[in-house]
Amino acid sequence: MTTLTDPPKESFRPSMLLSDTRYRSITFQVIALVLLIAAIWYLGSNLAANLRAAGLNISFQFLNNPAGYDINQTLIPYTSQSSNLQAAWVGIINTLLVSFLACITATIFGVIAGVLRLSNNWLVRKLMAGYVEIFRNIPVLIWILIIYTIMTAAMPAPSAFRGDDPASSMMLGSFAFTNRGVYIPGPIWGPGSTIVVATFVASVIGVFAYRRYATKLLYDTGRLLPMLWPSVVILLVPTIVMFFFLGMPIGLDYPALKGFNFRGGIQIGAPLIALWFALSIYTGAFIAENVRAGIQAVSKGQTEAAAALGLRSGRIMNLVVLPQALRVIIPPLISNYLNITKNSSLAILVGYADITATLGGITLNQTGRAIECVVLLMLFYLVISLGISMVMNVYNNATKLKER
Amino acid sequence: MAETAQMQVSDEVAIRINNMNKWYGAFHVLRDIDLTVHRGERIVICGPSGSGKSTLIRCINALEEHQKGSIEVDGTLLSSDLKNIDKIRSEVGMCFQHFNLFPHLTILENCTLAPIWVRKTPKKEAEETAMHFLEKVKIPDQANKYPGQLSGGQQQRVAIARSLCMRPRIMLFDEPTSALDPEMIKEVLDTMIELAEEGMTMLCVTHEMGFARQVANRVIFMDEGQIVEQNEPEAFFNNPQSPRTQLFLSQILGH
Amino acid sequence: MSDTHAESIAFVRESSLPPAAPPEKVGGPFKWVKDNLFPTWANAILTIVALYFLYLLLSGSLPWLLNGVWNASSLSECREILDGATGACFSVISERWHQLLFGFKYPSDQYWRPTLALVLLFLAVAPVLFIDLPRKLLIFTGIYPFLAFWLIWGGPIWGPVFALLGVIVGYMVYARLVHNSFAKALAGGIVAAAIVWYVGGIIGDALRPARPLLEAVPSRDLGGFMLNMMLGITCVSLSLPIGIALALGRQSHLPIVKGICVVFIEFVRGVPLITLLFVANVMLAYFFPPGSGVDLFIRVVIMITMFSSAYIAEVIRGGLAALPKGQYEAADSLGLDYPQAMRLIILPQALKISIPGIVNIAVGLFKDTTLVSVISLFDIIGMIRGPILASTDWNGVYWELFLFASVLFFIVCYGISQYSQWLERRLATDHR
Amino acid sequence: MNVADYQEEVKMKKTVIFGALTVAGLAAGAAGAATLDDVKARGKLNCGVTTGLAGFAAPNANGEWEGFDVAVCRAVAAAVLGDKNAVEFVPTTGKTRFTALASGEIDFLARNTTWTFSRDTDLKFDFIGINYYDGQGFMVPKALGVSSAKDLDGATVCIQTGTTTELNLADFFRKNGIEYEPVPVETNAEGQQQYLAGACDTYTTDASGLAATRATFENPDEHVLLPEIISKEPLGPLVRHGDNDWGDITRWVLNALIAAEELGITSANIEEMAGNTNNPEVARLMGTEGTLGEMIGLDAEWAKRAIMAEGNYGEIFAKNIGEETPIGLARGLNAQWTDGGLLYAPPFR
Repeated sequence: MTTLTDPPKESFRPSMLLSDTRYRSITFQVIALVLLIAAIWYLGSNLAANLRAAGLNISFQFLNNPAGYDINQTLIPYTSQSSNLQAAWVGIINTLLVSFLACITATIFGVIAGVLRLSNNWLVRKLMAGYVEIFRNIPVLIWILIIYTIMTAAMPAPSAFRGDDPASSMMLGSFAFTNRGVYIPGPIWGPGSTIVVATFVASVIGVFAYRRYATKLLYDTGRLLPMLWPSVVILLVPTIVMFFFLGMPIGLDYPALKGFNFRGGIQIGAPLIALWFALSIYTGAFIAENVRAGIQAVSKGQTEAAAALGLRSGRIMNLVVLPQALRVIIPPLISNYLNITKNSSLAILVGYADITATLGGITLNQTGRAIECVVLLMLFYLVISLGISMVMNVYNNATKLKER
Repeated sequence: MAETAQMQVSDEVAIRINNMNKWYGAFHVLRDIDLTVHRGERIVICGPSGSGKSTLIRCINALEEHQKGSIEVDGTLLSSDLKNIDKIRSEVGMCFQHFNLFPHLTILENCTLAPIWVRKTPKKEAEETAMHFLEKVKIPDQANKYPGQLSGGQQQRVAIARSLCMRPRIMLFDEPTSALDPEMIKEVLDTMIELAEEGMTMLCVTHEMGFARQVANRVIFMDEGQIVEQNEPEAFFNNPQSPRTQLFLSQILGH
Repeated sequence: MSDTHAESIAFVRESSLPPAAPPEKVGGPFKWVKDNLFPTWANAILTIVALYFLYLLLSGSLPWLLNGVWNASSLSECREILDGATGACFSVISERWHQLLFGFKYPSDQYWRPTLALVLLFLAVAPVLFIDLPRKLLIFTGIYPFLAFWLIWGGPIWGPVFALLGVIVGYMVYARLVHNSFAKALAGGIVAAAIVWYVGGIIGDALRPARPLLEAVPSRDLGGFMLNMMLGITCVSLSLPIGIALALGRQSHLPIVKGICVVFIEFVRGVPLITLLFVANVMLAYFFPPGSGVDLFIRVVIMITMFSSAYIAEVIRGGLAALPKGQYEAADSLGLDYPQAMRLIILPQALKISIPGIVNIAVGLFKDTTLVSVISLFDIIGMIRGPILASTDWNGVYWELFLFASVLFFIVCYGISQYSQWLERRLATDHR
Repeated sequence: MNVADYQEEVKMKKTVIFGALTVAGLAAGAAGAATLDDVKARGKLNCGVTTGLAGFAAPNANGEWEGFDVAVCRAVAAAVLGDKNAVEFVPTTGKTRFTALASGEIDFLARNTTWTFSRDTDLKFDFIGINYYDGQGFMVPKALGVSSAKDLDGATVCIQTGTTTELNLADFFRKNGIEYEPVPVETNAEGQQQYLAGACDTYTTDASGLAATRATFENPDEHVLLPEIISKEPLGPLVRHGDNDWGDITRWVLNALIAAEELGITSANIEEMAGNTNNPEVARLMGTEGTLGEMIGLDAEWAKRAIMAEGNYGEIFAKNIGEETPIGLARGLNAQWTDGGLLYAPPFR
């Protein structure tokens, strides 16, 4: 920095703290830091004083105490004697479950509605516009309440399946739709079932390998192999053969009405379904708009250029339009996934045991540890959001158009 | 014409750059630049893209920071002191390749903004000055339009007028015509020539060699961040010394 | 090239051809239906599926809607009137109309106050929404918050008057000094306003009338759709300046300032609003000085404002990033300092670009104000889920109430988004 | 304009001085000592109640709060402030009630809250007495054909979250080795909706609450309460820990209501009783003898006003939840000890 020709070093004057670009930034940052520390100190001392006055203390000991309450839908072992921490884990897994399911279905709804909004069928176009506008402009909370009410009020109670002349009956004898949830047959894993599953997994890998090979062959020799039928064959045939060869090791457990409820099979609780469906259809409306914008964003020139090169319309879509549209669609899509995860906290309205309902709800109420519970709750959502944001950044960087 | 222009050059130094160096990270953009500009001089800087010509003139009004060496404008040493920077910027006007007019303000507002807020000129007086310069660049009738409603050439002339409203003693031009359609280049160049004839000190990065021949009293060729060659236009164009200059000139004049 | 032209390539058009009408098409509704509904087989099937779906929807809802009962005083009376037929019991809406709109505790003889505030709101936002209106109307926009505060909360008029006076004096001081230095002007304005507020407080105490013109209403008596509107409007308007400051901070070159803003924004955006409302509900009170007892409404406003300011900051940051770098450079080269450049050049443009985004955030936020029902505030959803459904008379009327709330929200949100689209089109064709 | 409004207004004025942000006026007092002073300064008692449970606390069509818990609030306000209407009712949910009290948003919580060890100690509250002896019961549709709670193996149970009933339920089924599936609901109204829609087989909460809920059904006769009472639910009002003076005042207001019934003082005959009585305890209670009021920092007529507000315990019970009302609860355990119940006010001496 310093050479003979450099500006002569002025001796430091206090006024330079504001007028000199070198010190000015430091001055501002120091001021900002001091203000921040002062604010934190102020809030912290208030908190300490208030807690002292109320005779409370911050302690996470309660996490190890037995929770004492039951949860209706758990994917991991849990009883009322499990700890509050275990209840929180149940909640976390339930949050992730409903978010994951809703992300998938919302994407399906959104893509269908978004593509249909660009359809040349007037009626369908208007219908989809109606769907998008109605769902986007009414709060998700109302949708959750409405859909939950539909679930409980319009679906038959299990008792309607009872009796000699029941008001409702099971679909195909194995699916029951009740206002307490949907009961579907579940698998029974017999001996040898792992082999069947392993075969299936191997087939899936095989399909990818085949498609890769076909593409390579096209690039190397210009020969185009058929894609669809071989894929289906590779996917299904080995598994089916193995299934019968091992003597059908995987059976189905059908739900049946026993006592008050259906038993057996897999039960998907009404709260989960209501929340899942409400989040999907609400967020689907937003995704539909993204999809539409994404497809419209690919300029017509791109399609024309591809057509001028002699590509057929299917290939134009696959090779030119979609890769570019996806670049526009995916970032808002991911932030919609983030919204689903955050909106899943409304599970509390339908009694679905997500993290907000367990840790932030029942545990908070029963232990009265409000500050601790809310802090942990925010921490969990923060970790999830930052995780998803990180994925988004990686994607954005990977697909960024290489430009000068 | 060139002779009359030359006569206006005084001995007074307008800009003195001493051993100036600049890096972008590890990339050495400007290397040991030494340049003295006298008042009334009109200097054209040319060179291949990426040679640091724009960076050089942007350093002069502190749009870019240099890391080593010194720049002195009108006797003021450019330092990190904000007052210094403000003083230099109000002495030095600048025109950009993309005009950089403020699209949300009318032409008149574009021209009066800085005089009012920086020079603290009363609004009325600022507007009179602005109209004076708009007349000078021959678009007074557009004063109440927005930049987006003007053609590129008109916009660039407004940009020149906007700079002039600050009554600068030195004007910097950063490729003022390269974003323009061919038929608009002339109107901008005419304005610049007029300015030059009035004795404005000008540093101009441009590839308009006709302009250089007609107006400049010195042409500087830069390459790889260094001043490779400088000379009077006649000598520069007719008898370039450095092989790099020769190559460059043959490429831009060759067709 | 054919032989006939072989001898002479040169050609000069002597007269220009007159424009001709396009060839006659087969017009009429039949063609429209064929083109738009049944152009291909796949499309025809789609149309039929859509029609069937529409039929299901309408056949299910229309009888219920049209057969609605409007003049019963309880659900059981409704059922008697309907006598087994399908039909809605809309009388809950007419009977609980005021409760749905104003909550159940707002003094019933004072309903005209929030109503008037709403009407004036349209007047106040009009000059902001439609740039063609005379700028003088903005004066009313400036007065409106104080007027609305006084109308809704009531109490002695001196409070809002002196608050407004403080703002005016502060602004005058600011306007006087801003040509010199933005920092000085800002500080001067704040000090001047604070002095006026302080003096005004003393004078106001002395002038306190025996009986205020408008009866004071405590904020926990606010409720119904009015509460949603108030939360939405207050929080969005408060979060705009904070959002701008955060966005500028995040774009700043000062690492510490930038770091603080990034952490704040990412933290707030990372957690659901409901957890922030839990904070307002169960935690925030602990962060105030002992004994200050800030009430729930204010705590909720603070948290929602924090929430929306982080989102607005991101939108504005997008606007700032979308501005060409040349604008910053041009401002610099003219010698404008940072506050001047931001205030005069950068922010006006960046905000214009961000308007659609900000409107989206505002709509989202307005919808999210329903979440306050979860923490036992009686907004419209809180009213429905709480007092109305809990009452013996209306126990069990879900559809009508939720439909009503949905319609209210739809009207407001759809209106705003239509406005935003109009504005976007307009800005697109406007001078750049 | 009454004193309360005036005080409220002074508060509001001060906030304007502090700036435009504090738009809505200060509400609650300090979360520390001297609650009485705060209440007096404010001119209003901030009383936490439920968001709506018929008979216990619910706003009527005019928005006025009514009910068994509400009456206790009004009695306290009458004793302390001399005006039974100087009460600000703050609706709280199971989740918010304790924070509202701890943070000073409310001075007094009368929200059928069960007195438990940990709430009294760990959460730092003081229960000032018991105004209703309750127990958790089950309601089932008659059509279900269940006659005992032990037959509920595999049933789906609607349960309000955030209450002790949730824990009792888990304990009961665990103890009896039977299974159930909980359907958590936020409010009583939602519990009722779920139960009536058949989304749960049985609804469980305090027996009094079940009776109150059943009373609002279209066909109350189609539902029965099962005989088992699976828990002790002593419901009582509570205050913050640490302000013993305030605790004393509220405790003795409640006791005065109970004692009044025992001593035969009703809102109808109270003037007469106060005027001429031979019973020294009545005289002490009415403030014509002794200095009981002074001892708790109130005037002599505090108890008289409290009883006049909504009547004595028996009157309050009869008016809001008694057998004559749609709720239709018998006195049962809540009868005076002289009638074989548990109500037993300590002597006023």
